[in-house]
Amino acid sequence: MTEFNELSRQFQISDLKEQRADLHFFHASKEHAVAVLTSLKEKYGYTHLVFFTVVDHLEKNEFHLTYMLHNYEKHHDMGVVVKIARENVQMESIHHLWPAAATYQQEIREMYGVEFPGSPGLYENFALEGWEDIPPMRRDFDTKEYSDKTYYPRPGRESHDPREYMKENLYPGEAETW
Amino acid sequence: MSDNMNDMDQIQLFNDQGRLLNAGLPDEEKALFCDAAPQVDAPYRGIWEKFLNWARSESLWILGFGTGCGAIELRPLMTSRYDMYQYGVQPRPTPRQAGLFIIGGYASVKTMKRIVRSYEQMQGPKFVLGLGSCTVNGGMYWDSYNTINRLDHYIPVDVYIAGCMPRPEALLAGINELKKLIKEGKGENANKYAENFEWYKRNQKKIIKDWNMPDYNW
Amino acid sequence: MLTSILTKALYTLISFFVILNYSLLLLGTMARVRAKVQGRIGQPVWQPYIDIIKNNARRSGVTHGIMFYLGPVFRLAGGLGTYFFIPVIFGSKIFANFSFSGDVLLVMYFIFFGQLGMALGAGESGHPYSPIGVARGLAQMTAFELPFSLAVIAVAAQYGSFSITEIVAAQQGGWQNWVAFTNPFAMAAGMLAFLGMSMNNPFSIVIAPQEIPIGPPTEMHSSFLGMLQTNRAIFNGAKMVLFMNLFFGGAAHPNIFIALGIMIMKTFLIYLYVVFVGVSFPRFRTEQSIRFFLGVPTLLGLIAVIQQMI
Amino acid sequence: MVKEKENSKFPPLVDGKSQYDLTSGKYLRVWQGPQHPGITGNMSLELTICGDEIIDCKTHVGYLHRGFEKLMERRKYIQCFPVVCRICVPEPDFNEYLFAACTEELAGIQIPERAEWIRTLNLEMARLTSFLMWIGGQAGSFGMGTIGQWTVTLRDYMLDLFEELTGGRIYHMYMLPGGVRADFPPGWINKLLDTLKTVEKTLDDVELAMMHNAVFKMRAKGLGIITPDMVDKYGITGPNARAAGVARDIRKDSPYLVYDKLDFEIVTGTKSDAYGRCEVRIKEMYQSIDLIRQIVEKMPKEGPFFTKLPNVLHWRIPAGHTYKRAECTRGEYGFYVQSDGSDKPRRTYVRGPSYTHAVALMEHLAIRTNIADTAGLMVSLHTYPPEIER
Repeated sequence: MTEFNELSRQFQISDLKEQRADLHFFHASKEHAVAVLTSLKEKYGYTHLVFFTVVDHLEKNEFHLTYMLHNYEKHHDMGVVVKIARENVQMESIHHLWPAAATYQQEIREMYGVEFPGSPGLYENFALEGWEDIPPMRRDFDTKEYSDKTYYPRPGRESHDPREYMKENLYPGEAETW
Repeated sequence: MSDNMNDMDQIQLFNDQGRLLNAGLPDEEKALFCDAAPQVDAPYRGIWEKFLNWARSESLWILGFGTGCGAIELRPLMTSRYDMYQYGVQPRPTPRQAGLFIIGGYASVKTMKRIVRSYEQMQGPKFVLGLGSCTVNGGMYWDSYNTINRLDHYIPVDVYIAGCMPRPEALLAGINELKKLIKEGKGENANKYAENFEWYKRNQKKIIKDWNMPDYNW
Repeated sequence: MLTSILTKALYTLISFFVILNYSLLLLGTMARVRAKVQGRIGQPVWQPYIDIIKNNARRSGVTHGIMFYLGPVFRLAGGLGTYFFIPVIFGSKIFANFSFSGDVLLVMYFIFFGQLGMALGAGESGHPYSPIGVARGLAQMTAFELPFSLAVIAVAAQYGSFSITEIVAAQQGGWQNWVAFTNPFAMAAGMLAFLGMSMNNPFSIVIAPQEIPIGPPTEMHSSFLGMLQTNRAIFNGAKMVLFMNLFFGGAAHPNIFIALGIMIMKTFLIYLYVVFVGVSFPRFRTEQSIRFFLGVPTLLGLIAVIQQMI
Repeated sequence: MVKEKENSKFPPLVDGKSQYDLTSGKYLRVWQGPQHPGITGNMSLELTICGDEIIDCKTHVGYLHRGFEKLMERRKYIQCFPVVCRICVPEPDFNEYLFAACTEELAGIQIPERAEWIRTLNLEMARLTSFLMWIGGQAGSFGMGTIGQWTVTLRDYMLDLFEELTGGRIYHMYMLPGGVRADFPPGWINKLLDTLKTVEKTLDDVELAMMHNAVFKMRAKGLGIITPDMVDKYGITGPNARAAGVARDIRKDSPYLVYDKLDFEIVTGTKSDAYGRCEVRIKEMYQSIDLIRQIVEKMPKEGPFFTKLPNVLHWRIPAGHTYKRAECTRGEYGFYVQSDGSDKPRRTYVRGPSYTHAVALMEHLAIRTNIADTAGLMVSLHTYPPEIER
């Protein structure tokens, strides 16, 4: 990856991983991430912001911000992963690079509570309205518990652990052979 | 009707004159909205009411509000394959003129607010058809944090059509069932809503946190 | 004196009864014609009746003020006024209505009157889409009124009369005497204006459901809507009878039933033409519609008038 | 958003935000949706209008938010599979394919060749079906209900084929990880070819009645022009970009499934206004019909269509993350799946093309258009709300 090698001379980036011939991921530090994105866009032709999202790693106490860029000349995807701590998360906004990014940032603010100072319309409602709990896409939010206590579940729905259920009811004699 | 009696005391709906408080509205807007609660409109009696019920059942106007993915089966129903017009069913763009509200599947909280608002703006007698399993018990989204599980806790439902997604034939069967109910004089859910107004309102206010509309949308 | 008043009242009632039922059935039939183009079966012919009964059977209604009440009333008054000053069947006492020597002018005024009344009522409903629809409707009406007036002036100049009865009388004696053939430019201008008047595509900009659902009657419901629907039928029938009288020789026969048959056939064809255009075109934008009416139809109307002056 | 500050029609700017004095009587704020027949799906536009002209547009989405991504975090991979297709109603197959493809890539499964052909066939049928729905909407948004009546019925005939093949009319749940669920029923191919003939015939009529219609041309030409330099700025993909002359098609650029074995050209237009986009989409419908015929001709007639999977109820997928994309009717559809080695996906992200089209782009294009054209503009971008908020 020539792009990666050239960029790594200037910026703190690491862990290049080839998923497919046309898809690479690497990690960038929080401070350099926007600069890396800018040079990928301006210098290396990754002009298309495919998506921007967050993966919650609760056990590591980290958010992985994932930017996916696409190069139309080489038909190549580049995923830039930025690890940041889960408390009071703030990240630089990229809406000046892609106007459409403001929508992604608005959604991420609502779903994960990541702040992007300066991003237009950041605090407006995106999908939720009047949400009072912790941001719902965080992994410590239990959607079933919330649903049970809020939405009057109709009695009669049970869920079984499939393995146990099959053992007991469907194939009582054969379970040991699995 | 009593499984959430505990919440009953938390929200106050009426003032001492029996008018609605409209607590969600800002003060300067309170004068703009009506503060009367809905009333029970008693049906006529005998053959006259039967005749009117026949007319109501043969001219069902659907509110043009695709609240969920079930709306996609309304298109085939409207067009030449199934052609609901021949059964006296047709879409109508405003809630004032519509009489039948088809809830097209799951209702997220944000949509629920609009559903309540549209439903209350419809003039009685009005009917609700819950389309899809997700209106019955949450269906595929039973554990989702943003979709309701039981539609009949928020607005009265006349007919449920189960399935995901129900076919247009199922919808037609549901409409026929509804027609039968209306002809038998059982389509009185608008009155049921007025009678159990407080119960419905409290259920609604439990999920709709930013209630910035009048308590009853005339 | 009293008997003559009573007879006249009876005749008026009969005339009203006939036009109401005929127009409602016509609406139902045309919905079926439209459905056939789209490959459907379509609603029953009597569906408009059920709709009106249902709307009047609604148990609750919300009002927004005095004008909101009066809007549909004005509209119905406009529709009835239009109808009651047009002689439906030439030479018949029952269907002569209240035709008098200047009735064309009065009818033209009544066509306008209902819309203005509705504008006031819709304005008070407070729904933002209602005034948008009203503004569109009035703008378009001003535009199609121009070719229509020119056509009427040309016809009036041709026969030297503002009385519909006299205009019809002058057209008797065979199809070659119809205005459609003696003054084709006036007919063309009038029929193009009629497209706009009947609010079908491409001139359905007032109630455009995809744009401003559904314009002025957005807030109208229950018996208000029932009244508007009744008016829609009567007004439609009245306009078609007017155009039949002005351009297609009216309906005249010694036998009243045959004369009614002629009337039904002619108005049916006039409406079919509107529906035919309606199903084949999308909708104009407001300014496109106005531009259309101020273009070719006005020109045709002018030619017709100039032709009469020479 | 405000393009011409000196134009007195636009309100003054204070701190970069335009100030509307709604009491001045000059501006009117109206909501188009969610209860509005002229809106696609369930979303709403907050329009500020001056006269008939829109001077500000704000898109509100989220009425259909079901939290799919959260729900998938608590479902096993095979349990996710009936959920994913519900993300997009008119063409659920792209969701199924992409989720299956991501899972297969992470688990290192190779699917049989015939399954790839069947998947391609299914995707092309879904494309045609979705376009048939769209074209009715496009004509209907300008008030021409007739076209919609014709094409929605055609779509129904296509849905019949789907039903016979997969058992489902709207949601097919056909492409599961490892291949497809069933082989063609006997005689199905002939039915497919017959239906294609009907579709082609009616499409000719539609083209004649719609694209050559003077009033339609007046309405659609010059509405919502997308210039090539906007394409990257707003992340525009699919027919919206191709109509602007930007020849980008994932089927051609980075071929997936068997698209490299099929013979087709990228359809491009010259001017991306509503009319240009219509032209491109209608050409793509014909192209889709052609592709289906090619697939039927070239595909292996016999062979396995499913590969053996481990017990899917406790199927653990090795840790890793990947992104797969496909060209759906509206543009680039993508799935990002991250696995942490457990039996449930840690994160699934769905990238729908409407995400950019309906929000940022719509807000930009709506300015200075007539309020009558909002519905037409919206449909001509071919947006679909559930894939925005999921």
